Amino acid sequence: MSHRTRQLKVSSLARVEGEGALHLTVHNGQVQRAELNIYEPPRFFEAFLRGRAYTEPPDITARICGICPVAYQTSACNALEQACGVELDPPLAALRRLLYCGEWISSHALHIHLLHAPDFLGYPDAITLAKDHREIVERGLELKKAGNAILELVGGRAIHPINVRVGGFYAVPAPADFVALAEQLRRALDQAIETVRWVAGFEFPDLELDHELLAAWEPHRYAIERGDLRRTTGGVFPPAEFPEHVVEEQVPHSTALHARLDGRRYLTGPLARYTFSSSSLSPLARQAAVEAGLGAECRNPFRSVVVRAVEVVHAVDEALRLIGDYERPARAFVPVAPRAGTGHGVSEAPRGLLYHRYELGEDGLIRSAVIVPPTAQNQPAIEEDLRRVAAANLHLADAELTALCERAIRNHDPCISCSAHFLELTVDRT
Amino acid sequence: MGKPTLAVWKFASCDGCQLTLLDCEDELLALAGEITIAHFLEASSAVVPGPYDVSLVEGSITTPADERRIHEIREQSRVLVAIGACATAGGIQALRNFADVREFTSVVYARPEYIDTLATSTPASEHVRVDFELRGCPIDRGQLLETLCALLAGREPATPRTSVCTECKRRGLTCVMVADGTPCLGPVTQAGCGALCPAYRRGCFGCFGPMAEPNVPALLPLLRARGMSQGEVERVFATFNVAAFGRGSHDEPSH
Amino acid sequence: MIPVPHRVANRVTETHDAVTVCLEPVRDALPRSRPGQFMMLYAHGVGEVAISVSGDPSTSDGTTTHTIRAVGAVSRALHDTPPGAVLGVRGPFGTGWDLASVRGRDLVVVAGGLGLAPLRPVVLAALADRASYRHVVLVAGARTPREFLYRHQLNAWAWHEDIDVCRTVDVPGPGWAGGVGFVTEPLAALDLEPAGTTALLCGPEPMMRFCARTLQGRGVAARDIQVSLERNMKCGAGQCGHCQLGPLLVCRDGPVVTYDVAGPLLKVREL
Amino acid sequence: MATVVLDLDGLDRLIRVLGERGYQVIGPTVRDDAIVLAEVDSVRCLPAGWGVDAAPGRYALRRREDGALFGHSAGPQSWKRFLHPPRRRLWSGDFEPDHGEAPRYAFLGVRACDLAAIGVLNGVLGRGAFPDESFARRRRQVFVIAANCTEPGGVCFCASMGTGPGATSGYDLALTERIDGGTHHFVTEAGSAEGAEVLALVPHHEAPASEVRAAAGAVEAAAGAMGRQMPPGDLRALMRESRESPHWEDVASRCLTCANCTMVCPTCFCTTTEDVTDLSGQHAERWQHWASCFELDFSYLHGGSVRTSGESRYRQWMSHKLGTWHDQFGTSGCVGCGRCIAWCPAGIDITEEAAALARYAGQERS
Ligand SMILES: Cc1cc2nc3c(=O)[nH]c(=O)nc-3n(C[C@H](O)[C@H](O)[C@H](O)COP(=O)(O)OP(=O)(O)OC[C@H]3O[C@@H](n4cnc5c(N)ncnc54)[C@H](O)[C@@H]3O)c2cc1C
Ligand code: SF4
Ligand code: SF4
Ligand code: SF4
Repeated sequence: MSHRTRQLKVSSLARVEGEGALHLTVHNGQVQRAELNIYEPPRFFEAFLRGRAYTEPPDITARICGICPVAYQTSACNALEQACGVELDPPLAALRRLLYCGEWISSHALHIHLLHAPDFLGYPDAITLAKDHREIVERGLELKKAGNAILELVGGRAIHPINVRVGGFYAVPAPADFVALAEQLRRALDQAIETVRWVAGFEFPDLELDHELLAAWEPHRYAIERGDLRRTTGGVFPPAEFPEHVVEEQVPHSTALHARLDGRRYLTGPLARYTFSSSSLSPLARQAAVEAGLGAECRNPFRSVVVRAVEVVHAVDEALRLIGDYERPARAFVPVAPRAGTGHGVSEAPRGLLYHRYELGEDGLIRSAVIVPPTAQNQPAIEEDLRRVAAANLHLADAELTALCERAIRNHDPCISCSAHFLELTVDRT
Repeated sequence: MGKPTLAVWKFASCDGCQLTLLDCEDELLALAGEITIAHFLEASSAVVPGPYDVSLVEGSITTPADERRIHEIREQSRVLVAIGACATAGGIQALRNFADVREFTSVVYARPEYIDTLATSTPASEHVRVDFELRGCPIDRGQLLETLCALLAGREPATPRTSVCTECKRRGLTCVMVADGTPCLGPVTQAGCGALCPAYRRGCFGCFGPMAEPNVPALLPLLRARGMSQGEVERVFATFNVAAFGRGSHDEPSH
Repeated sequence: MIPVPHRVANRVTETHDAVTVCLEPVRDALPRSRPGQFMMLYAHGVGEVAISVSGDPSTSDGTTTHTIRAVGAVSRALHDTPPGAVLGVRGPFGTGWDLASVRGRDLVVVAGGLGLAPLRPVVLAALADRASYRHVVLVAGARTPREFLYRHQLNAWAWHEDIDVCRTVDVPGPGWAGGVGFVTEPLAALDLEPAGTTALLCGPEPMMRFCARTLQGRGVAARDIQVSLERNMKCGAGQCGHCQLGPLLVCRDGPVVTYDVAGPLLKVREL
Repeated sequence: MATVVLDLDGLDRLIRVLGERGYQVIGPTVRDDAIVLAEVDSVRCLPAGWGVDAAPGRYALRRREDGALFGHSAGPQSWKRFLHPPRRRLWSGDFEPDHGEAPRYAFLGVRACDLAAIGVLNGVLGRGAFPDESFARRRRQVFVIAANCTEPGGVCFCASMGTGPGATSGYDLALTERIDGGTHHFVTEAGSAEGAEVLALVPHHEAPASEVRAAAGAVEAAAGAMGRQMPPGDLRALMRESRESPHWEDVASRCLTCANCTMVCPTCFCTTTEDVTDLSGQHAERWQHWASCFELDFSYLHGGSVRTSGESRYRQWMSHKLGTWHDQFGTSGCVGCGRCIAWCPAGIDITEEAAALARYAGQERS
């Protein structure tokens, strides 16, 4: 038999946030390398945060990612408030959670309808999908708009909100401002439930992953804007212990650092959250999950689209609850005086755990900053998924294998700008 | 004649400006009806080869490969619109222009030798001819739609180069500088956001970059009189549009 | 004030970037304009700009004629509008040339480039009522011979004994028989009776200032010099404020004003 | 009708009567640390007990010792925003004018300076060969309740502009607020037939001569208590003579060219237009919004702007207000409300700049 060498280059994996490439080497029917090659040019946020004031990270780190700026703002605030020894007034904390719900709804609706669903239905994008199923895409866009409406009202704008500050907000809405929004969210709740039903009907390739899971967790509610850290192999630890467990390392094929949990690959994101907190979902969300055939936990990454849809139901429901309970806080922010020290902050970005650490000087200037975004944490796990998906499907033709690999990546809604850009897939078969 | 084609390109950025296009929830499908979205990787895996009628360029040029790519994009584009502070001013990552990149790299990456990056972060206009610039970090959705509609109609997009204060006052907001003593960059910042920050009783921090002929030196004493330290004054100008505001904030030695 | 729809009835190419269009009302006609007045022309979805009336003032069929040079988005769109298509028109606005005061006197018309557009109606009016004037002189300048508006008409006038035509260009081409240089040169050489002369000027501001200075140097009184001014205009109706030049609202008090008024204002930098 | 007295209930009733007659009543209310104009439906909306400390570049609410409703000077907004809105559609589609139902406003608490400003605005937009229909209609339908000033603010100078502190004409009703020995009431006069008609529907009693005298006296005293004044002399001539004054450069070094002064000015009328189309390009509209001579593009001609320097833009503003307005519209463009002084972030004071110009001009003459 003659040796056949096939070089497959699929430039550009679309419908992910950012740019990177995938390198797959298959030798004698064995997957040798499966690398998610992230080459997004580095933007050096941690470097230039040094010397900035403790008040600045919410605005500055938001610019790391246009899709999950609230996650950055919130993790930054959590870390800085901890460093300065400040607790939010409960109504302000509730408002922060509401804002974050907006980001979950918007980001998840975007990923489900515009980025991920076309994979399951065989379309290149949502616009082509809309030619056949306009009402579905419109529903997705409306859902996304409802999330943005929360971001715009509470945060000022959907991308890089301007109303977030360490200690709270610059201005807080009046209860009357929420009337139209609540109306919109009630419609969104129905749309979110329909979305769960819709995605539950997709066909899911078999894949059970065995990654360790890590997510923020709170005892009695679905952790979103804060929490301790919970892992599969037992135990809960506070954000301040994150550096003891998670170590980042550099790999040659990526401008993103790879994180390992006690030396092992692990996964953060919807599957991890759901696995730990499914019992804390709102009744409506739980019911939707059951109807969609989800158990107490979910370990098939292709089904993450269902988990996201369930999380949208929860976020809309939660937003409505928070609005229902809303009373205008007595003050828009808790005054925060700087002090020397270190603070750690986590929150659950739509695509996974986002950790910030700041070391402040007495003058309130930042001495050092560390940011560990979800995609950097997930990169080893994504590569493992790729390896397994490729190994199990080597019989497929190049085009199909490529498409499947791309889907395996999109399962994790990677946010490459957070860590790094655009995927170019190269399969070397020797 | 076929439908005009639109391409969206990304350089060093947060993706927020191109996301603004997807945030046009009410217009997205109508837009797709009027133009062919020929290249928009964030949204579609279908790619139509160039040339393109309109290219939206997001992000700043930070690597030798970027430098080559922006020229290729220019050659393929009839109209090139730079969108956002990164593409129009180098963005926040242009802070490196005033620092030592090797040192920056070593702070973020343990093994800097893997990283291939230019010493500077520069706007598209430093490399190629740019037909329009949309300011903002991020850009404003209304301005993006106006620009697309204007380009389709052959009109000059209405993106005024005047101060944020004009929008602030048209909205009927009360000036935060005068009434609250809050430092505000509105008087030197280009309009376009709709005076967002003053609407939340926050001083403008200049994310739309300098307006036409700003009188920055005249603002500095006013900021200090409202409680900003010299360091704060310098930092507020040295953020999202650091390269555009330049070092104009240094009217006196800081020590 | 709402634009009134007009159809492009006729479109004549004047130069590489200028056309003359004749617009006929789709329904209602606008009031008749006087030489020197202007209209606001609107191109669908693109915008609206001030354009002088350049047609024959004796036409009474409700049409209005304009000469447009494509310099920006709106003027380009107007320039490119094909016959049959509809434009919006508001007007007429502003003061016209004061021809009544020229009766029995010498009339000197000086046009630079596109400045000939608002002056053509004056020449046509003077020729139609030739007996009312003594000498009638037209001095027209352009960058190159090919950039003269109304070339055939200029040629015809040049042969006409009722009017002296003097053409000058900055850059002559092969076979150019006219003058070379600034319009002030023929103006300086003109056989003038200063006290009995009225001059009408239109062209770039520096040109008008130099011409006025030349004429004044020769004894023509400032109030016997009329100029047509140009300022940014949004409404044409004296309400947008853009066209101010000191005390003048150019759209209302101008565009045609006498030089005793305009001269001192044009001297002030950035007024 | 003779001068009458309304008490707080009477004023409340007045607001309701106007509402019943189809007016949208606009009056002062407190929002965002300032007294702004908004719809009011009862006296409870009015800023009882709020006063204002205003100085160049500074404005702060202050608690008063009494419960006065009109004891504050001009706020950041003027009535201009209702008669000549900041943004308005001129027409759409096939040149369909955007008439709609013009709102019928009742303005409550219009100061004499602002009343004068409405008159000045009317001189620009309401008269002339091509009146602005939208403005003219709004203006015609407005019901004006003037509030005479008894307590000018720190940046007021209406007395030196001859526009206040008392309203003399152009109103339907005029109030003078009086708080005297535990009573809080309004000495009220009708200035039009409709004013009298409305007044008749509101509980009131005839004003004793002493009250009328006291009210007039308070207004008169206010004239002597202005925060500042324009320099005496012919301002129009001063502006003409000062076109080349070296002083403009000095102002320009402080002026941000931010345009706040023009936006808050109750008479600055300038606008610019915007043409818009939808994505299909089929539907077109034309909008108008406030513009300012401080904007670089304001004087744009093909190839560049006429007024690029800060000097020339500040000069245009001030010369127009105090000088060329007379040439164009037969009055001064400045009514002395002081808004441009308070709301200039740089605290540039038109009265001081006028005084400085006068000093320069004086030096030149001598
Ligand atoms: C009274 C008057 C008569 C005119 N007559 C003619 C004529 O007969 N033929 C002709 O071709 N042109 C004439 N112009 C000039 C014409 O109005 C401008 O060339 C045109 O406004 C340029 O607009 P634009 O959008 O094509 O160009 P841009 O340069 O893109 O202009 C943008 C905007 O600036 C303003 N603007 C720019 N240049 C001028 C200008 N020169 N005058 C006024 N506003 C300007 C307009 O508001 C325009 O919308 C006249 C101008 C005035 C004031
Ligand atoms: S708040 Fe800021 S933007 Fe608004 S008027 Fe004041 S200085 Fe200008
Ligand atoms: S001062 Fe300026 S903005 Fe105000 S009316 Fe005059 S020109 Fe217009
Ligand atoms: S005078 Fe003051 S308010 Fe007016 S433009 Fe200058 S700085 Fe702005």
